[in-house]
Amino acid sequence: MTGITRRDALLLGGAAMAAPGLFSFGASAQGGTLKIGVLVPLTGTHASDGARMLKAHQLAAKMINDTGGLKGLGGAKVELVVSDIQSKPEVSRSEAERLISREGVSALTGAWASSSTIPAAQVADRNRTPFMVTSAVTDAITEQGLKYVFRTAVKAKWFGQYVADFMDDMKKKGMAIDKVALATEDGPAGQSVHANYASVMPGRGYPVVADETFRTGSPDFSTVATKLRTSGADAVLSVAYADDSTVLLRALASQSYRPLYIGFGGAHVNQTVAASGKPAERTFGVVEWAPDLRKPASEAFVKAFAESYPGEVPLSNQAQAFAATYALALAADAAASTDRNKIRDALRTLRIKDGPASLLPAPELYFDEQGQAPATCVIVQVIDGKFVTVWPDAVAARPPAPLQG
Amino acid sequence: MKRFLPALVPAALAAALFGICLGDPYFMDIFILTALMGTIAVAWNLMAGFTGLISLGHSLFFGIGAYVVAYGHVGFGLGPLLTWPLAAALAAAVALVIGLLCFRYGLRGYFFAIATLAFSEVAFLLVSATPWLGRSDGMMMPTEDDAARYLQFMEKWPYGLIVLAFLTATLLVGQHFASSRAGSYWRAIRDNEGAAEALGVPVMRYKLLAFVVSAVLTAVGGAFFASTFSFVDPRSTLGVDLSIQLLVFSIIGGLGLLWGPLLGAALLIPLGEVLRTAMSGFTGVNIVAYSVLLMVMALMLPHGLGGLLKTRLPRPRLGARTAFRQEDAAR
Amino acid sequence: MTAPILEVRDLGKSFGGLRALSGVSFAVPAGAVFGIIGPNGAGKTTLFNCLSGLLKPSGGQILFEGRRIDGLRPHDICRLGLARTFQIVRPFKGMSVIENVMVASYGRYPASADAERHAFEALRAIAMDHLAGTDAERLSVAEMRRLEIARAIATEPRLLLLDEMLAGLTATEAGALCDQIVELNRRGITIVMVEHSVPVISRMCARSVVINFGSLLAEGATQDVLRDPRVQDAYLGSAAA
Amino acid sequence: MSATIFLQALLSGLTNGAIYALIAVGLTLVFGVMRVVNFAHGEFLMLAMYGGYLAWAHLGVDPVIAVALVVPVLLALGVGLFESLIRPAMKVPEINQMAVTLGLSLLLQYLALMAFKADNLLIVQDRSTASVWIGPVLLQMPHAIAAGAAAVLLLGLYLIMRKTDFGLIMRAVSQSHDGAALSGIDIGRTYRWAMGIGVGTLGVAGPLMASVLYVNPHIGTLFTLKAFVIVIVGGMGSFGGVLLGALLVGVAESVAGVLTTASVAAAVPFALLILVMLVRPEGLLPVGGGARA
Repeated sequence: MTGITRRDALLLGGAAMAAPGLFSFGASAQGGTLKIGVLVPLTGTHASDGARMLKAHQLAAKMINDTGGLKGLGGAKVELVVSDIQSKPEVSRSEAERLISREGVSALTGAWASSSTIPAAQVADRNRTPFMVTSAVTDAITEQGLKYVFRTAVKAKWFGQYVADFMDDMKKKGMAIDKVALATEDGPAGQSVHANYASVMPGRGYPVVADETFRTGSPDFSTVATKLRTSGADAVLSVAYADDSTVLLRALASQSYRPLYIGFGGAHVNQTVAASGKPAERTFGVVEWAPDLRKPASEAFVKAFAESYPGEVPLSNQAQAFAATYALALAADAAASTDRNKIRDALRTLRIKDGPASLLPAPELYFDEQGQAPATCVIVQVIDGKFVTVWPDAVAARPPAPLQG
Repeated sequence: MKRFLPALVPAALAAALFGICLGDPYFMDIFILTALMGTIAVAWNLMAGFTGLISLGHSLFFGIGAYVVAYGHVGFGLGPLLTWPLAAALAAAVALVIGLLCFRYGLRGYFFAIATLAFSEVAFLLVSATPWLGRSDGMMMPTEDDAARYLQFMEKWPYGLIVLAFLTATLLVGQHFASSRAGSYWRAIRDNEGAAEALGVPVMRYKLLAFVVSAVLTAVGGAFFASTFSFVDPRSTLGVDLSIQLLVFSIIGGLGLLWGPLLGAALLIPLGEVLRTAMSGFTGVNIVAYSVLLMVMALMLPHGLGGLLKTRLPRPRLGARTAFRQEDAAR
Repeated sequence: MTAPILEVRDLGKSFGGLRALSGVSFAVPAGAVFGIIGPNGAGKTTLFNCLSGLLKPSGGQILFEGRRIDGLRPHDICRLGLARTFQIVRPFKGMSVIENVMVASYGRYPASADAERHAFEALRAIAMDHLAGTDAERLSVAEMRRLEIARAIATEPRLLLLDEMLAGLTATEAGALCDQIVELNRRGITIVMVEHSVPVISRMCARSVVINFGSLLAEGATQDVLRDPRVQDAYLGSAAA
Repeated sequence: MSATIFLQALLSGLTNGAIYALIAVGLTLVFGVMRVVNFAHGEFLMLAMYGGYLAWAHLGVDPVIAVALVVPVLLALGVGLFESLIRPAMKVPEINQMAVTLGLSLLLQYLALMAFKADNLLIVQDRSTASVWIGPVLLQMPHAIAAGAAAVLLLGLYLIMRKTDFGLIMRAVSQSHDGAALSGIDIGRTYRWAMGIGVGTLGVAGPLMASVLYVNPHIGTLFTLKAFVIVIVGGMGSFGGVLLGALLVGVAESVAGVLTTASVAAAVPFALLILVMLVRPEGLLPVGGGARA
């Protein structure tokens, strides 16, 4: 209790010291728009991911505005304030600060990688501004008691269970899966999911017989591939960015080793991987969403996306970004306010069962008391050079194809 | 007191900027980042500009500061009162060991730069592999009820105040050394190590002094970073980028001056913000502009903007007193 | 003749397989101006580097005021009272003249004000005080040599090693500098000078040694040494100075 | 660790090492002759990789043949780099030189980002997944080609340095700038060609690396540091040193990767560098007995 009063005292002190009228900030008076700050890396190591995410955010805003805006706010439009965080945590943090205090956004969303998301989420929480996390999977984000942070992405610790469920199902269908091997990028892309796989798999009856790591950019994966092959594993679970995935898949193919290969997340289920030809054919990926998902909202999203960005097929993280933007808008709509606290409260009670924002595979989109959405995943497989949803049956486009073919 | 003018004037200017930024959290955020980076660059420059030892591994000390505070908090619930001094002590010890190794074999120039870089890369990779330090994902420090004890404030300005104090202290410490025997020895070592040694300068000891002072100040900066942002990760606290930034600030601001790097940071960080917002439609243009500026400055203005400014200022230092004596001698 | 201030016993130094000095022994009496003569590449500078601690001798002993100094670090030797200049001048280019000299005087006077006062005195002793505020890199060659000497005497040595301090100077400049050296010696500083010019050595130094191919060729009163036929042959014959 | 795994790690390490040598040899040439460290070396590799990719994607040229197209371009870039930036940079202090090449590294990355976007580009060929079995262990075809090219390139450079007048001049300049100038060598010209060849070697590395890995604007940064490590471990300016250093780094990394996690293994080359600097600062195979700055 003492802490709270002390903090309130500091808050008052800060307000008293603020130069009145010098700058306008705060989220109250914006007339007919809902300002949402979008933190995306448009330069630096994650530039290509950021550019993709932005398209989805913009599509969501466009769809809302084209259909009459936010009714609860008298037809207010959604305005995105986009900021390039340069793939750097410190830039992400200061841009969050700028969007909140300078641009007066009602809510924030973003910011791709966990390392960029966490500092921005903390800034948002300190400034009592809702922050909708789109793609970062680090468990801690929604486990540290941050009161203004929400997440459409799945926690890293949930993936192991999905993958095990899928393998159970494949076993029932007659596939021999007794032992698994892990191949992980030993850095920000892989470590947290790796920890989850390593702890979940043995308990589900899949002993881990090889546990290989690599650094991004390694030119040669022969040794990793040899160890995976000689371990006798029936399934290889990998966690890596698309670039390393392709090099690893080539190394496996050149040893003629074709296990049940399951890549991880949006970083793997990516055109670069599918385009790598034979090595990727019939490999799987576990991912939060896929474009061929059989769900009305999802199909509508893919169609709208193709219309806005001809020739492009959206990826899983883009669907999450789309849902994130939409959920913030719906919350403002429900609260009939652009006030940050009211939007936060509305997010807590929001339940989305249909409409464009229901495109993710879970039957219902809502945020629990920690701000976490109950996301589920799908399993996709590369069939004829394309990722196809093959599991769970409820949303699958077709059943899994045999590994050899 | 006059001796400390080169420290007090920039500190007073920084205090004035702090006052201006008080009303606006975004400006305050830029002020904090600028003051922090500028101060660490000043510390870095005590080695580079004053002693001629170019370290490309200073992120190691920044990281030590940041991680000691973060791990002390997450692992043991320790507050900054304990972890900040601990961070400084650990950095001093590490600098002493690395310095003893490098200087013993006379590593200089590019070789010293790359050796220090190697040490910081080893630290970066090992921290990335250490589960109890959060590996690549870093460590998030929880919000505490007893917030002030952990330097957790809702508002920005207390952090601004702390960093202002840190900046002032660093400048005073720097000026104390620069204007005394140590500074004279450092510059002698920078200009000609062999001659310095032959004139009775204990080269090893004074190189170590520069290294340790610089490392300790940098670690305090890292500790401040962790306390302020409640999040540390290897890339932002131990990465090469950070070390290179220090070099860039110093080059632009002026290597030969105590406050040169501060000037560099004060120009470049806000400029980066402006470029980023002004050119948000043209991805990457801001960095292209920034890198061209850096190259041109490094080639055209070897003494930096500070050097340019300084040639327009009267020379204080020892010249004045000596001039009087010259007149005496003439009579 | 007083007790020797410097004594070299059987000094040797080799680089890899190359013997730069071997079996060099001589003694320098306190208060003397002592000459070291030898053709280029004879090992004079190597000898100086050994004496001042920049090189570690491979064998033998060096005694300064009866105390062994071989193997000590250069700065320790300097603090003991043995200073040197370099043949190739090594000014601290980023500093003014007085700051250059203060680097040396700080060794005895840690406080800046004292160091500055003594540095100024050293400059005055070598008649450079009017240049105190000048940037060192703007000095002429002759001035840089005097700066070298000013810095050396600001360490308040009892023995000063001068390495070819006249090289590259005009006759007038050289003459003036020689007078100042004599004056320094009169104030009690023992001088050991390496010099290429025989006339200078014979004018200034009562005693000398001659080195050739890293070994001692002759030692004694300068006039006798110069008349030694081996010296005539090895040095004067070959160098034709 | 079974014998097969160990042999595989050894072979992988040697292959990686050969690839590293291909990248580092240009860096050591430039440093040996000019005493300038080029922090943008990796970015020139990146450009060469894009060159290889573009030749394959748009002209249908096999990466091995693309080398012939990319080398002249990189050679010209190297000469241009010398004339525009390095020549003036040699007149300013070392620290400013570092700032210049660091700035260039940033500039090239972001120009590439604007030109090619950030996506990874892949060269897909039949031989991308082909391989050769050597006893129980396996060598992937693109890697074998790159390693072979490294051997040829190093041998060629060695012969040029030993047997030609041009090589003699290079060696003279790297031994002593003043001495070479006194004997009438045009130093500026020698520097220009050293830089041209130093960067030009990346024209060999680029297309072959592109078929081993993938291309993106930031890929060069992965290799610049490693190339530094190799050059210093081997001895600045020494070709034999580069080969030895590169193989050592490759094998150490690869074998350590089998024994521990990849992050720890990635620290091994840096640890090796520190060890070499402390025990033998002139490098393992120094040129003319020592080249300390």
